[in-house]
Amino acid sequence: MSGQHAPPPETGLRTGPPIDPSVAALGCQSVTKTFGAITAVDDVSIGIDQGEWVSIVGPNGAGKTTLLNVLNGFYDPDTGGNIYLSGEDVTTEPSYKRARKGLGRTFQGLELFEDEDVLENIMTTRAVKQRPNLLSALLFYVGGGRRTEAENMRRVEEILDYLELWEYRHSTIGSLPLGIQRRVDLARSLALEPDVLLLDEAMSGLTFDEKYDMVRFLADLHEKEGLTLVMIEHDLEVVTDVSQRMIVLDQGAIIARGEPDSVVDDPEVQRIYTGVE
Amino acid sequence: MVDVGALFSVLVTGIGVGALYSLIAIGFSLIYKITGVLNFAQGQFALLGAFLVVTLSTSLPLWMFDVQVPVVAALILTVLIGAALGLLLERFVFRYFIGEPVLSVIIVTLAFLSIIDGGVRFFISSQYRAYPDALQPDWSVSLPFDTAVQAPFVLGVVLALLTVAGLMAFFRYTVMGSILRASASDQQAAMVLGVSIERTIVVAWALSIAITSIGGILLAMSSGGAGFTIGDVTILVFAAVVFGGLDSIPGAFIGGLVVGVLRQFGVYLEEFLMPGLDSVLPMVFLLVVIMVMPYGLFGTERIERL
Amino acid sequence: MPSGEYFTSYEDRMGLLRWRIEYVAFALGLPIPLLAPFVMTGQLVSVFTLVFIFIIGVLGLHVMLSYAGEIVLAQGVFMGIGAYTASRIINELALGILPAMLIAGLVTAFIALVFGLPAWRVKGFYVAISTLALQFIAIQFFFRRSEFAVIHGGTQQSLPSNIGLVTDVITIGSATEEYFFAFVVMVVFAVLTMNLSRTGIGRMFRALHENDLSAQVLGINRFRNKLMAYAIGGFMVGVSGALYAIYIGFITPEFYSIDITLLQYVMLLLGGMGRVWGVILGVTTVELLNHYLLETLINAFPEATALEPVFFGVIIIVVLIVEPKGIMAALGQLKEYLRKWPYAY
Amino acid sequence: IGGDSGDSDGVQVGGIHDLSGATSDVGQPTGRGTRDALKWVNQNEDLSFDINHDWVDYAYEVPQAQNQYDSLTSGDNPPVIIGWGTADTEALAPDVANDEIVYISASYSDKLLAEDTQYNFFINLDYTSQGRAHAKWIADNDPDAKVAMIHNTTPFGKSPVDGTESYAEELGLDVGDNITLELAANTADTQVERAMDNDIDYLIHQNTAAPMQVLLSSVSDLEADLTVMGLTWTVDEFRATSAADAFEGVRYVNTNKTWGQVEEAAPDGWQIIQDSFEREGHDMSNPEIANVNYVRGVAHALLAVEAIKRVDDDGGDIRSGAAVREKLLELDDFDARGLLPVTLDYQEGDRRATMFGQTYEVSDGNMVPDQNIELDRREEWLP
Amino acid sequence: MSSAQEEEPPVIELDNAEIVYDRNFLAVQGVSMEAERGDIVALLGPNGAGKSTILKMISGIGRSERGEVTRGSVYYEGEGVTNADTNEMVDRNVTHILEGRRVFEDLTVEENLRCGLYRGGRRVRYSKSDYDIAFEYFPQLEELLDTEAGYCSGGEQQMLVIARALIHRPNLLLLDEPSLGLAPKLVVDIYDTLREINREENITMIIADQNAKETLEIADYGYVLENGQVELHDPAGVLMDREEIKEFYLGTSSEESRYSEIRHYKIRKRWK
Ligand SMILES: Nc1ncnc2c1ncn2[C@@H]1O[C@H](COP(=O)(O)OP(=O)(O)OP(=O)(O)O)[C@@H](O)[C@H]1O
Ligand SMILES: Nc1ncnc2c1ncn2[C@@H]1O[C@H](COP(=O)(O)OP(=O)(O)OP(=O)(O)O)[C@@H](O)[C@H]1O
Ligand SMILES: [Mg+2]
Ligand SMILES: [Mg+2]
Repeated sequence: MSGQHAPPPETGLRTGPPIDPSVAALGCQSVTKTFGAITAVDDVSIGIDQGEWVSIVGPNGAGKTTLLNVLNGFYDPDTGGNIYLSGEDVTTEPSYKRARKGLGRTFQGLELFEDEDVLENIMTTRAVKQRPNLLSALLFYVGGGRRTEAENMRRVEEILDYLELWEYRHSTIGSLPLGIQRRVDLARSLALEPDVLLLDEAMSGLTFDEKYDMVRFLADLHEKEGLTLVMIEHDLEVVTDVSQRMIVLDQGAIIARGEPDSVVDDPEVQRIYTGVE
Repeated sequence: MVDVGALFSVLVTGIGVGALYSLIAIGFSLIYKITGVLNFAQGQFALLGAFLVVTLSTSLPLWMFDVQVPVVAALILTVLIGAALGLLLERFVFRYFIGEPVLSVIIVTLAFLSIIDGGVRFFISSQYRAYPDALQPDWSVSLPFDTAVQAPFVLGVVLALLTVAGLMAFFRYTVMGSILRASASDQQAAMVLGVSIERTIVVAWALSIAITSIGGILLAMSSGGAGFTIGDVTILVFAAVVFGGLDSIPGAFIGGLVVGVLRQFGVYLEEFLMPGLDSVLPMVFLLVVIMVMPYGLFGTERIERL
Repeated sequence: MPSGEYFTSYEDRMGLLRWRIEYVAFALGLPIPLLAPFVMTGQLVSVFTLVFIFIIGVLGLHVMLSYAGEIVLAQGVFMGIGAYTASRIINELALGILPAMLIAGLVTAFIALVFGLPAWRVKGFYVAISTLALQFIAIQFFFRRSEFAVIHGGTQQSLPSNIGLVTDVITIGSATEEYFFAFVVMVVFAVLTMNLSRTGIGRMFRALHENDLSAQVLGINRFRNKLMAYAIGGFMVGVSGALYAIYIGFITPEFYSIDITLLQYVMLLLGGMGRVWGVILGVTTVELLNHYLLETLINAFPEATALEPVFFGVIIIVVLIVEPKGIMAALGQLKEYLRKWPYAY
Repeated sequence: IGGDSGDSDGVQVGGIHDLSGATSDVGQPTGRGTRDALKWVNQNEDLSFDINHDWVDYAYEVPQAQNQYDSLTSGDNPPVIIGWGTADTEALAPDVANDEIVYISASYSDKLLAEDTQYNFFINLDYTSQGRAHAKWIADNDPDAKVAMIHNTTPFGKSPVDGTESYAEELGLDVGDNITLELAANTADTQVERAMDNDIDYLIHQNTAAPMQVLLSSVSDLEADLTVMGLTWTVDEFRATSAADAFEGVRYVNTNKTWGQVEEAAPDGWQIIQDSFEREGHDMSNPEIANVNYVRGVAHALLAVEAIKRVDDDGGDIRSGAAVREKLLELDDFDARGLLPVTLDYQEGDRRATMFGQTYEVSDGNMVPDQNIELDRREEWLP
Repeated sequence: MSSAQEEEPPVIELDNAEIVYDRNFLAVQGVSMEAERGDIVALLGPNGAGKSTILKMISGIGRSERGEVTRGSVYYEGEGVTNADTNEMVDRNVTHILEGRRVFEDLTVEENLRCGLYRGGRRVRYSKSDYDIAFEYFPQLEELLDTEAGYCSGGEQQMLVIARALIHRPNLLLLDEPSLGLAPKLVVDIYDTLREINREENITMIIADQNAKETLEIADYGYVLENGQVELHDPAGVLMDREEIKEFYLGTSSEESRYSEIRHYKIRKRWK
């Protein structure tokens, strides 16, 4: 068991978090999540520092997605664990509140609003950020709804421009290639102006070019905007190249953590995850 | 003040009518389970069955044709016509809605509601039709507390039990049963396994209409004949299937019984509380159930994963 | 059609009328409903008044169903609540139509919130049935029992045939007056609904509709927004109910049964979900269809009037077979086809 | 399209019938009776005017009735409209009062006798008085019996309950709690058992045909020893013949003659019916059309014709509803050419056509006329 | 065609096929390709290139998405099957594994497998031994029989759909993105298994996948699609050695890691 009080220093691959979860940008302390007989997340503690880029890897069904879901409040953890967002205990807060506090998220299965076009998809989360007011929305011309909308659209188009999505802005999601859809998913969470971004396999199913683009955007966001990135990824090449730290999950528990290069060389990790010697 | 005998007979009558609701509810959840459609014309299909039997077994003409066959033949014919209707509906209607929004199909069922109601009025009768004596069996089964269960109720309970058992076995133990559920869950993935969606629709509707007609006939038998108020059973069927969970066959069965009992109990309570409870009680109970168990007793919970 | 964007500002781009052709259509189209009552028969004026009233109600349904994705089967009772409220305000307080409409809307919005409470846990078709249950309880029980007259003011009520807009200023009574009044109210609500759809709230509704799971994780409060949709939708349906009561002049619980709910679903889905224009088209088509079918049958085959619902049903099915997403979508396809014509792709 | 009235020398008698809607089973024969009779009058009577009567179906939907009404009133108002049921009659009551159009319908709620529904007329006992007539019959024939009302919870179902109960009590009858039986009931077992537990001897039933059948079916299943007494919409020849067993012994009350009665007595009105059946090709042996409701429809038409004719005879304006109403109130010898068992007597301030109820008992599928009941014309029974 | 008369015709052959969706969207233009009996054919290309579309038109399921072969033709074992529907292709023993692990979520694993037994309604009864072929290659599934498929992990679901297709006893197996979202070890495992199945059961396969490296490793022949057209096609071994493939699909052209340089890459556009 990792210590409850003072976080132990980062010593080895299998020790506790180097950053105290309760003061981290995003953290959790002894979180467990079970579904009936399955323990999807098993007593996990992590702390992610402001501005870090962390990757989570692990075999299928290891509980990676579940961990993200617990972190952002889609699932309530089993009793006992705590979740922290910029030093604040948010364990009991619903997911939408955490999102508004700056926790962005992309999805393994995209979960875009399929029948809408790209612009609308992004405008939606932008609307969340704005907290629209019913009366001004209804009146539109009189109550300032129009001004707010125009302002939102301006911001959204900046994002579109930034992610090089401009030419697709009026295409419906269903008709777009996967690579673009993944980028729209990213754009959608960026519209919330998050501090911490959770990426669930944002590059799976992409070609090299598309992955390259994605990494390019992420790197820029990380460096220029200081976004904290937590990324689930199966492509180890990407993981080792870009992330500063790496966490390996297996059967819900953390089996290794630390510098990517040293983690991937760990025989245990190789046996369970990479399958190469 | 609590009269055990009276309560017992409320229970018995309730289960009796409930079994008839159950049959119709089973027909309803069958369609929902396989095709995802809420059939708003469920009561009308029951009504159609109830009227077909009279027109076939008495001198009442079916539009310009005066058919009259023995009662047993009329019963069998009605159920067969119901099944054949499933086939026709697929061929001429549902086939065009494969892959289209479910709500459109629901509107189609609303259109059926109009069509059957008007069609029966025009082609069969716009009047209440009393059942011939052969369709009004007068035997009954005696139970304690001086209560007796009428023939249609006994038949209803037996048939409903048989249907539930048969369908449960079908869905649980046969390839076809699994395939029907599979195509409800993912049409395309089922199609690449060789499933013809058309055929699943035929099976769903044919079975459903046949079972529903039986329910409708029994309902008419128990009330002396076929009338248009049979169509109003749809709302009770809704209540029943929600108790049980929309897509659960045993759920529909139990739901039907519960609704039947609650209705009779509502009538019973009228003496102590206020009238009109028989239509309301099932609904109130439905709301309570749904708040506690959003997918009813046995309904399939939607898998919520991200 | 141009592929680039010509708008000089974001504000321009959000206008209801964006293309020159739309301005032209608007300018040409507007006089039609304004002049119509002077050339139509009395019966058609009356039919169209009803169309306008129903459009308001179906717009409410549209907000709840097409925007927020809640399959609410309580149109009937919402209209009923609007009707009973309006009737009390007109009969007992004599405040006139506008206050009656407003209060009817607010009361209905509030009750709609209550109807929306199961949305806390219940989803999909289960919502349909839970609201249907509430509808049933309200109509079959609450409004029918005179014990509750303190609340609903009496099971059956009549409204005066001439009512002022506010107290007794500017009375609305004749068929033409009712027509114009309903038209104006309808236009107001149509514009409000369009506004809703192009601002954040409408977007959040639609997001919840399309994918409530991801929407919540992206910061949308599901329960709150669903309730808001119920309230907004309820408001409109309540107003429509108030107008309906004024139009008919009499209220009784039987008017507000499930039948009216189902009819409005047919209207919405026949027109095509998702667009205000679809609502307008759907309501108009269904009402005119019903009207002319009855009239034609009675003149041509007086013995076969029972077939009216049969023809009605068959026509609905045929239209939906041609375009399952409704008339609006069919028009959209036609437009697309004409746009690309003569090239196939 | 349609609607235009008052051309040349015709007079418009509006019609709002239910031919395809929820109550079309009884609405059809009634509507046909009206239409056929008006046609007959046009063809056979030597009147100075023609009657225009559009054959119109509102399918028991109020907005349709409203549209129809608006259409009828978009030109000159017709003096008379022959309407149909509760929904349209009550919804249009304020309008017809306002527009001064006589509205004759088959809705017999005593509410329509109120001050503010001046222009509503019907030819029968109001529902409450029908119940009272049954109660009086019991008091006369079986004074120690116990009686209870059974009805649905719609305003239609509830309307006679209180009045009947208090009159039965006044007559010294033992009155049990009233029982509800909804329109859409599928069984009445629990209701009947309750009546049996309460030792009810007579159930006075206000409802429509389908629940009546349900009730009778339960009565016979449970072998309950009680008599069901139906108000006007629960029994007619078609039902009595097609379910003779269930209906055996049922009692009924009405104020227009049954088919059998007119056929047997062959009053003047019978000629109209005979000619119409021949002209329209109806089948006299088919009780779906040859029934008390058809007679009812003919009587409605004749009432309108009679009043208009009298206006015309006096040189009044036959297109004025007020004038027609005037004449209706003057009528004192109208019995629809023998189709009604009594003459009607409308008074300003008391538009009860009659206090006379003819009772029937169903026997072998026939509606056999029994005693006639004459009620007091009490002021306090008016709403 | 005439020259191939004596030889066995290819299992599937597309001849200059053009595929249009919805009558207005041209997804594939003039593609010719073929798969010989017992081969594994790799279909590579970026997203939206038309890989899935080709598979969907072979299996006929594309018809349900308003797809149509508007020009050219498709032959199965020498017989024309252009625009045939799914049922017909299933009768000819073609099984399609759709993109995205399409398990029947609320059925158990066992019931999912059972669905594989359905062949146009002819099978009604079944026995456990029908599943043997599935357990032979995917023994993990045996323990999961009573789990609802919707709750299985991604890898398990992928195994399940392949197993289900195997039970279907195909002659031609179409696999759409079988490696999507799978952990590296599992990808290797599944591809090894696919190769084994291909050899043991003599099932012809067409695999459309992003993961060019693993796919080409087990494939006999490869096609590279771009914008609905075939850009390259060669035996897998040849293809693997081509520069453009190395650079764009395999990432083995240079020793240098491909992503690390991004850290120094300046993005001109600014956000915020
Ligand atoms: N809502 C749920 N109900 C029941 N079991 C669940 C649920 N969500 C996840 N699980 C189970 O929890 C385990 C972990 O699943 P999770 O989706 O977190 O895996 P993962 O590491 O993201 O895998 P992958 O790489 O395939 O996405 C799996 O066994 C899965 O079946
Ligand atoms: N049902 C459809 N209707 C209309 N267009 C479609 C449909 N399915 C695919 N498309 C379009 O056809 C083109 C080819 O798509 P396809 O799915 O075949 O590509 P793919 O190579 O399989 O890509 P991916 O790697 O994303 O699966 C794409 O532009 C896509 O948008
Ligand atoms: Mg995952
Ligand atoms: Mg693809």
